[in-house]
Formats: sequence, C-alpha cells, structure tokens
Amino acid sequence: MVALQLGGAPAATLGEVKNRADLVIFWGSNPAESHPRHFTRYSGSAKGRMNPRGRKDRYIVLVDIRPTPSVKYADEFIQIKPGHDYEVLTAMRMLTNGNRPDMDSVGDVAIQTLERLVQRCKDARLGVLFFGQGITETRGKHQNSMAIYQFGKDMSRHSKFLTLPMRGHYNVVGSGNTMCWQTGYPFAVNFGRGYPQFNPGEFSVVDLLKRKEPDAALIVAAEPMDHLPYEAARHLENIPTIVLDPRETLTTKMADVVIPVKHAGVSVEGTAYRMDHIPIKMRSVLNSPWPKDDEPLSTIIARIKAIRKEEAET
Amino acid sequence: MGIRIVNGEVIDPAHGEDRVKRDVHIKDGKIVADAGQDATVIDATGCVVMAGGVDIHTHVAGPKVNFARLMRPEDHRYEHVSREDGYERSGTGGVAATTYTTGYRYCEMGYTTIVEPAVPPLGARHAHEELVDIPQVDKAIFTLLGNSEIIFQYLEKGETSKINEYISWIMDATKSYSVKIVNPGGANMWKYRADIHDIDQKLRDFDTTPRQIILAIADAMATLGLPHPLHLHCNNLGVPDSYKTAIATAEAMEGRPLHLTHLQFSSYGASGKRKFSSEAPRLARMVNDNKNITIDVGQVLFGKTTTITADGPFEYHLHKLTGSKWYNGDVECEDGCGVVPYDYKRKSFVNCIQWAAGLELFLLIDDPWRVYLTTDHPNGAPFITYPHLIRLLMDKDFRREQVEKISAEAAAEIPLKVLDREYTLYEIAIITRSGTARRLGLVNKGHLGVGGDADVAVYRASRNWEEMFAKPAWVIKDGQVVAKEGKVTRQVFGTTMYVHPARGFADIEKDLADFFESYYTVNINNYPVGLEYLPRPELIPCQVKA
Amino acid sequence: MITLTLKGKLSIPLEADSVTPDNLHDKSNHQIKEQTVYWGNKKKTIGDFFEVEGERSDRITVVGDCAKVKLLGHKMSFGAVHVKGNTGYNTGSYMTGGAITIDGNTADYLGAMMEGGLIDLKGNAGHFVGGAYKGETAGMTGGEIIVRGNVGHETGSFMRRGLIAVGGNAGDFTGLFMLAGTIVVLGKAGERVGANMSRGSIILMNQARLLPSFLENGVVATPAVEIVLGRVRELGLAPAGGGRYVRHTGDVNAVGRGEILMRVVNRNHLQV
Amino acid sequence: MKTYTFKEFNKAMALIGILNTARTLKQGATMHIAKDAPEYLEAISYVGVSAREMEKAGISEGDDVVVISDHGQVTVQARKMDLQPGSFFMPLSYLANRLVSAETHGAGVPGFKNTVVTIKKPDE
Repeated sequence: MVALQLGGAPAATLGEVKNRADLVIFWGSNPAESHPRHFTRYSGSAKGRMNPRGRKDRYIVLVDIRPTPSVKYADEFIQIKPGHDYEVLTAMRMLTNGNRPDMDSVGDVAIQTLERLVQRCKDARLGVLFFGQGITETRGKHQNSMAIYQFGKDMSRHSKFLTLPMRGHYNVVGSGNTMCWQTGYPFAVNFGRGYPQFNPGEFSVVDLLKRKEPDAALIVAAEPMDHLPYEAARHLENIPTIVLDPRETLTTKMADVVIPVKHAGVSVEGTAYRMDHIPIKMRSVLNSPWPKDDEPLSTIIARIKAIRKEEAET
Repeated sequence: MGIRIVNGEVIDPAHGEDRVKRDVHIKDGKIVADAGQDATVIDATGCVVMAGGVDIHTHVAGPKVNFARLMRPEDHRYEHVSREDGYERSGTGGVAATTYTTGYRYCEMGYTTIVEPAVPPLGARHAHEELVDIPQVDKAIFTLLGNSEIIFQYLEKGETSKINEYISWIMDATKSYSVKIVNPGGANMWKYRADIHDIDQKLRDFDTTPRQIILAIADAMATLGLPHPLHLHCNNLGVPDSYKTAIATAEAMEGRPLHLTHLQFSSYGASGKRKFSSEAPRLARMVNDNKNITIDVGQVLFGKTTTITADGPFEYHLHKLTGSKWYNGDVECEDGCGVVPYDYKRKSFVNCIQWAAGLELFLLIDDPWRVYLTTDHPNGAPFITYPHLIRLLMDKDFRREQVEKISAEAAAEIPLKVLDREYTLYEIAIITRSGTARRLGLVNKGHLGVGGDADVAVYRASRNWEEMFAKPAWVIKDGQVVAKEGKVTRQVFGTTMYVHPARGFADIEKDLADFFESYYTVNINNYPVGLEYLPRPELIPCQVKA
Repeated sequence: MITLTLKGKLSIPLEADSVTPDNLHDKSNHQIKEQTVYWGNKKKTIGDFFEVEGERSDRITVVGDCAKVKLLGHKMSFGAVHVKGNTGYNTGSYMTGGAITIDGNTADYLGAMMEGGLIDLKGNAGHFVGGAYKGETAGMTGGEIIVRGNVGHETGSFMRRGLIAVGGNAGDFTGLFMLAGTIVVLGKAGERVGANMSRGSIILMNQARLLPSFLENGVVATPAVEIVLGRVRELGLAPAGGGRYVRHTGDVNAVGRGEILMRVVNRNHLQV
Repeated sequence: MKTYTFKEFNKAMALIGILNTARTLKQGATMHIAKDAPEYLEAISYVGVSAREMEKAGISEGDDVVVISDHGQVTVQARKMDLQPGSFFMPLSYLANRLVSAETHGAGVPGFKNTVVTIKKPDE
C-alpha cells in the first residue's frame, strides 16, 4: 500500500494473467499454501485466450529464501539469502536498464541467473511478478515492494509487465477501498481532530498498541490476539474492548463485550473485493440469529450522538 | 411545505427565459405553478435563479478514481472537510477528493447532477458502492465498451443483433445510463504494450478496427433508444495531430449523433517551431458544420492535478514524459486504466497551448447548446475550478490578463489572443445545465418549467463572475434548501439514474456463459449489479424510434 | 520567555501544533492558556496540560517528558523553542525558520518536510528525520538538522536541499530518493544507503555495505567535504577532519548523479 | 564453573538466526476450527530448523526447544526443514507472535519475517 503511494505500479486484474501471461514469477510468496486456488484459477494451470494449454504455456519462476511447497509447481527456483531481496531487485533493475552490476553474485544469486531472468521478462508476451509477505515483512518492508514496482515500471519500457501483490486475508482489499473513498487513505487513519489524518507508524494499530496509547478498543472481525505481535496486542488486555465477531476467537475470549454478528458472505450478503480490486457479490447461504455487522455499529453511533447532544444541551 | 423564490431574475434557456423577473414555485420536489400560501419565501433580490448545474463528464467514482485517491495521500493532506465545520461526514480534499467531500463541493457550487463517465463493467459494482456515499447530487455512470472483447467477437462475425442484445444486457448488468468509448481498441492493444493510431488500424487479436467498433456501438445505442448518444474519447488523444483523428472520427459517423468528450485533449496539431500547436479552430469549424455532434471541452487550468483515464497507453506516455508516479490497471476482457499525477505549468509551452485550445473551442463554437463546460475532472483541472473557468469565458479583460501571464512563446502563437467573445449568463446557463441536461436526455433537469425537478441554484449577481459562481446564495435539491452562501446546510442523497433497454434481439445466453467460463475470472451469475446497490434508483426510459 | 511545564504524565498523545512562536509571540499569558490542543479525540487547551509562565515572547521553553506531545514547533518560522525533555512525533515538521532545541529524544518525522531553520537534538530520533510524509515526492527543502544520538530508517528521504548531520548511527535507507542536499553520518550507517538517490551527497565516516547500483569512483580528499564538516563542527558535533574518502556514485537506477563519500578508515581499505 | 569438551560445547550452544513466520496450509485450514483445537495447536507449535543446525545443537526431530527473542519466548517442537543455516521458520500464530517485535519502522507492518531469535534446549 505504502509502496503504491510512493510510486504507483503496473497492475491488472487476474483475468489478464489467466488469458495472456506466459511468464509468472512468484517472489516471497508461497501460493501453494497461502493462496491454494490461485494457481489453478489464474496463474498456473488456468487456460485462457493466449494460453489454451494452461500450464504448458507458462514458464513459472519461484524466488524465495527457502524451497517452499510451491517449488514443485515451478519451472525454476531461485533461492536468495534472507533479507537480500532489495539488493537482488536493485541488481535486476540495473540489468533491465542496461547496466551490469560489478560483482559475480548478489544475495547468493549468480548475476548470470538474474540476467537470464531479466531476459525472460523482456522476451515475455506478458510477464507477471506476484510478490507476497516474504517481501513486505522482511528487512526493508514497503521499500522492498517499492523496488518490485520500480522493477515493473523499468521492465514496462521493454515489454508488457505487471507487478501484483498477493494480498492475504478475506476482503482486506475491500476495507482498504472503502476507507479510501471515504477518507482518502487506505488504513492508519486517525479521526481524532474531526477529519481523517493518515500516517502509518503514527496511527497504525500495531504502533498505537505498542505505545499503549488507546484507552478503549472496538474490534470488528479482526483477531489481533492471534495475528499481531504480542508485544502490541497485550495492551488490549488492559483496556475496555468490544469485539464484533461471528465466532469465538482468542480476541473474543479476552474482550469485555462481545457482540456476535452474522458471518459476512455466509449468513449475510454483501460485497467483498478480490486481491485485484474486483468487487464480488457475496450471497447468504446460512441463516443466523445474529444481527449484521452494521446494525450494532449504527446503534452505537446513534447512541453516542444522542449522548453528545445531551451533553451539549446541559 | 413548498418554497417560493421571489424577486429573482430567472435564467431558463430551455424555455428561452433570459433574466425574467418571475417567481419560482416549488412543492414536493418539483417545480410547480403555485407553491401555495404557506410556502417558505426566499427573497432573491439581486440574484439570478437557474436550474441546478448538470455535469456531463466528471471522474468521481469507481476503481480508477479510488486508485488516484490511494496513490496520492499527499493530495489529501492539505485540505479537509471537518466535523468541526458542521459537516455530517468528514473527508479529505485535494483533486481526487473523497466521496462525501465531492458531493458537498458540487452542491456548494450549485451543481445537482453529475455523471461519472468511465466505468469498466467489472468495476460497476465498485462505482455504485461509491455513488451511495456521494451526497447532495443525482448521479449516473457510463459503461466503457470500446475495448469489450465480447463485442469484438461479434464484430468479427458481423452479428449486429447480438451486439444489440449484449449492450442491452450489459446496460442492465451494470445499472448504467449510457455507453462510453475510450480509445476504441487502444486498451486492447495496450495489452501488447502497443496502441492504436488510426481509426482504420486493425487490432491484433481481433479482425476489426476502431471505425467498426464506433459505428457498431453507435448503431446499437440508437436501436436501443438510449437517452444519451455515444460518448467518445477519440483514439490518439493528447498527441500532436490528434485533431486529425478527431475529424476522421466525426466524419466516420456520417450524421449519427455523437458526443465527443474533452475535445480539447484531441485538438493538437504539429505545426509551429515546437511541433505542437492548437488546431481548436479547425475542430470548432467541424462542430459548427456538423449538427449531429456535441462536445464537452475538458478545459486545462494551471495547477497540480491527477490524470485518470481508461486510456492506458496515454497514461504510460505521460509517465515516461514526466517520470512521476504511474498506476496502470488493465481490466480483463474489457478495458484498462491509468493514473498519473500532473502539474500544468504556466511556464510550459505545451501546457499553455492546451489551456488556450480549450478556451478557443468554447469561444469558436457558435452554438452553446452543443458545447459544454467540463475540465474532464480531474484531468484538465479539478471541478472546483469551474467558477474560475466561467470568469475566463465571461470576462475578456480577465482573459487577456491571464494570457499575459503564460509563456510568451506560446502566447505569441495561440489563436486565443484575437478572440473577443464574452459568454453571457444565458449562455453559461446553457453550457452548465440546460444544454447538458438536454443532451443527456434528462427531461426533468436543467430547466425551471413546471414539472421539472426542483433542483435550483440562486446566485447573487456580481461582476466578478468567479465569486458569483463559487458561492451560490441558496441551493435547492429536490425541493429542500441544502446549501446557503456556498456552504452545505443539510445532507441529502440524490438518485442514481439508470436505463433498462428492451431485450430480445438475439439469444446470447450460451455465448456469454461460454465466454465467461473461458476468459473471465468471475462467475457470470455474480457479475450483474442488482438494484440493491442503488438505494435510490431512478429509471430513465429509453426512446425507441419506430 | 514563555515557559510551558507539562503538568502530569500523558498516555494519550497530545497534538500541540499551537505551540510555536508564530502563534504565541503576541499572546498574553491568559490567551496562551486558551490556545487549542487536541488530546485524543477531544479539543482541549494548552492550560489544561501545561503550567504557563510568561507571555509575549518569541522564545518558548517546554519542560517535562513530552514524548507524547506531537507537532511541537510545527510550521514555525521564527523564534526559538527549547524542549527540556523528550518530544513526540512530527517535531518541527514543515518548519521554515527559527530554532528548535531538544534535550532528550524524539519520535519519528523530526523536521519532516522542513523548509528552513535549525533543529538541534541532543538524544536519539526515530525514523524519517528530515524525511517526506507518505506519498510526497519532495521532502526537506532547506534548513539544518543536527542529531547527536542515533536515528532510525529513511533519514532525509526525498531531501532536496539542506543538511542533516547524525552524531550516532543511522538506520537503513539513509538518503532514500534523495534529490539534493547533504547528509553526514558520524557513526555507522545501516544498509541501502542512498537507494534511488538522483543527486546530493552522503558523507559516511565508517564503512557501510552499499547497493550494487553504486559505482566506486576513486579516492578523493575534497575541500567540499571539509566545508561541510566545518559547518557540522560549528553546530556542535566533532567529526574527524582531513581524511580521504572513497567516492561512490549512483544510484544508477535513478539519475545516478548522487555521491556517497566513505571515509578511508585504514590503509588496507582499497584492497578489501 | 562447568568445563566443556569442544563437542559438548557445540551441543550446549544455542542457535542464533532470523525467524521467518508465514502462513501454512495446515494452519490456514485448522484456524477456523477453533484457536484452542488440538489440530490448530499441532499446526502451529513447531519451529523449523535446518538439518545441519539441528545436528550442531544436538536437537532431534520432535524435541522440545525454547525459542527466545527480545520480546518473549515460547517452547515448541523442533522440526527438520529445508532451510539455510541461520534462518528458522514458524507458522503464523499467536505463538510465533510472542517473539515478533512490534516495531514497524513507520510502515504499520511489523517484521513478521525479520526477528532475531535464539533456539536452545530447555534447561534441565
């Protein structure tokens, strides 16, 4: 996200990958485990307009620090030294732009290997680089994604090339999109002064919790006690916490108030955004006695407004 | 309870009224003959009374607009709408403002209807979700079909009736109002990193040409009786000699109705020392001579903005030129888009020519009913600059002052410097509401006759047209006062207008099922946008000619 | 002199962008107390949090642990702010003139988007010292920042002019996307120094591992470095003088006219 | 003070390296059962170590080991994985998150794959 804000990216919807891509690179991503259906639907064996034979029409490269279970689906595996993605990408950008790095290898990868990969990208009808959290959560963080996008932009001078993040979590893209059209920012938004302010690090949840700044928390369909570093999440144990969730989690166990709600896409219809920003209509398939997410929230807002009004009048 | 606006001067070009002193009566959201004795009286002494503004082309919602917001946090950092200022919902400004801010700002300028003109079918659901969050105005979307692979397949086989059926289906599936074509075939070629440069150039994947695409879609739209004709962004936009493509496109229509959008961006020639010139006079002549054609200008104004278009190759060209941020988003089987921030500078020769070309189009097209005021928000400039643009059109002295501030080299070359025409208030009312409403086929909008929608803007007359149009004294939406003195006083939500054309031209059910199965990554059953996405739907009837 | 003394300990941060000489210099003691600060989601006043002494002065002293006080000296253009303690986020951001002195440590975005003036930090700073906010493509455009302790990542990102001198160590990505200006690091610099820099100079007094996109370009002993170091000394740091520097130019993936000057620490360096 | 032979010293030595945490198929599939279900606990309670380092530290497959970082420590089973020496692996979960630093470097994302940890046998 932050990397996108720094420079933008050449991207597309996943159907483009299915229909046209003849070179697919996965970098710091392990789709076999994290996105098990990605391969068959879009990037691997999927058949499309220019790829009538599916897997046979694509060359697949995996770049990672360890041979993950995805290796067996790839034509080539490039193992790099942990924490050296940025250096390797820098070298690849140099090769793309016609400069040869003055060394034999970078991040434990031979320059010739990178040269071959860059040439493959240049020769591709449509090259796609998918990158995962192996890039964004290691040393360099968003700057690593930035380097990927920059590589994509450099490569766009030579061939049609796309760089796409492998976003995890159900509908994380949807929440980013909605935040964005309502506040201008995708996450880390502070409404404290009556209007949206944005600054990751300053207003992002991990940082706020780590600095023990919040004095109450309302958590909607998230599992911070499991998914955040405990160093941050433990602050939630000391403050009043309200959780909206369809089922029991580590967070609901810790919460002061739990409001069970319908499971979006299971017992309530709605819209979810796929990782390529395509909105998908979700249907309701099961009945549930609980309210929809927005009902308790609307009630809370109405009540707060009423209290504020009373306060203002007295 | 009704409203009676008294003592104002009514400008209602749809009924030929130019500064007529008469009362305007409003009741139950409509203009009526008599609002009754208990009506609230608005004393509009010293004011002109017009219908609410109707913007025919403004990028305010949908995936690519949201990418523009996402990509530029620095665009929002310095401007905001705050809870403290009494707004119902806070938001941020900048050129790609947030949805609520967009609605408030349009309202505060006296606009009551806006059209988002470029939504790829796959993004329609997203666009409608954003429209739900745009208050104060009625709204509609146009669907992008100029690079639709389904249409290309039918074109190859010459299956006209299937094209009719598909367009009818997709209008309904996207809850859209009309069809927009952007760089026909160009986005498809961009999937090979190529572009289209001629309306008779063949595509690579399909045996068809832009000319065939445009004509087939225009004919289908006529058959379906869509209220607004084809809305076209020409091939080869933004480059020297783009005017030739625009003229060739217009000629290709052979009298069919056509709306050429942001024509300013297609009005460049390659003459002069810098091989970049304004050919707006030629295009103006073309428009004057062809009564089937209407245009909106897409005026460029100086300052920082973000360009957003479905024309992927053009945005890449701009990115290479400026080295600034670039987002590209190709949409499977349908279209593409690009986003690049841009800064129009008074020092830049090219930018000055662009600025002048837009004004030349305004001043040289004789019939105000066929030229409309837009900045192609935010491509030429953000929509909040409309009052400034109006002053440029109405005040030749002000315009001359501005010409003196631009690059001297450009100032010496532009035809603008000899143009003395000044728009009248009556003409401004046409290019900002009456004309656009008529071309959109909105019979209840853009006028103050009995039966019209009670969307009214009351402007306090002033010789400084910019001030006058920036802060209307009252804005009325659906019969309620929603803004006073240029500030929203009440949050309301308008309707989303859509069409539902007739079906039954051909059976395409199996074709579509096969196509979705083979080439899309979404299920056809999940593809159509239902009415549940339009909380206040307004069906506009199609007029099928017998 | 205006003295603001923090009354208690804060856990919820305070946005105190009203604490600048620009805003307070013409105000009476009472008026100063009435100035707005934002505390969490509440609008409060300076008097709610600080004891206020003095009035009508362009010199402000802030006393207490202000680690949770953000935006001190935000957009200030003249006068002096002296903080006897720590400060929070965005201290001196967008400042155009005057001087800020901080006796303790500070958080991220010290002097971000700064246009002019001087910031002197005795302790450590967080990330983005003299940096650019997210999405901005032009950061610091002038002024000087001296940090006697350590700094975090992305110091001087998108910097266009001015000087940043770091007495201690720097994190990764020092001088990221730098467009011009000068950064001096007396301690150790982290990885990826000067990534994507187009122009500008980064002077490192210790060895650092550089990106492949920097080309070694000979050993220099340039008077320009001595001029910069002279200024750094005037500002109170003590870099060794008279050394020789290995000059690296890059980032070749950007414009490539930036330079990283790395002090030759021992004679064997060139063989390494 | 205890004295070691070289071999003993090697065995008593803790392993130091960078912990990489990530989703696994099994963790993803079992997390929806319940967070305290035995299946989920089994899916998350291990640390992957390269064969070479396991031998070096005298750890066998399935042994309990203590993983320690600056932020916390957990006891999990050791599992042989195809990794480079100096890098370890744990599935994403609250166990691994005991170890991860909340420092985000201003990006809002913690270093889930960049935590320095020490792995050693539990004290007897």
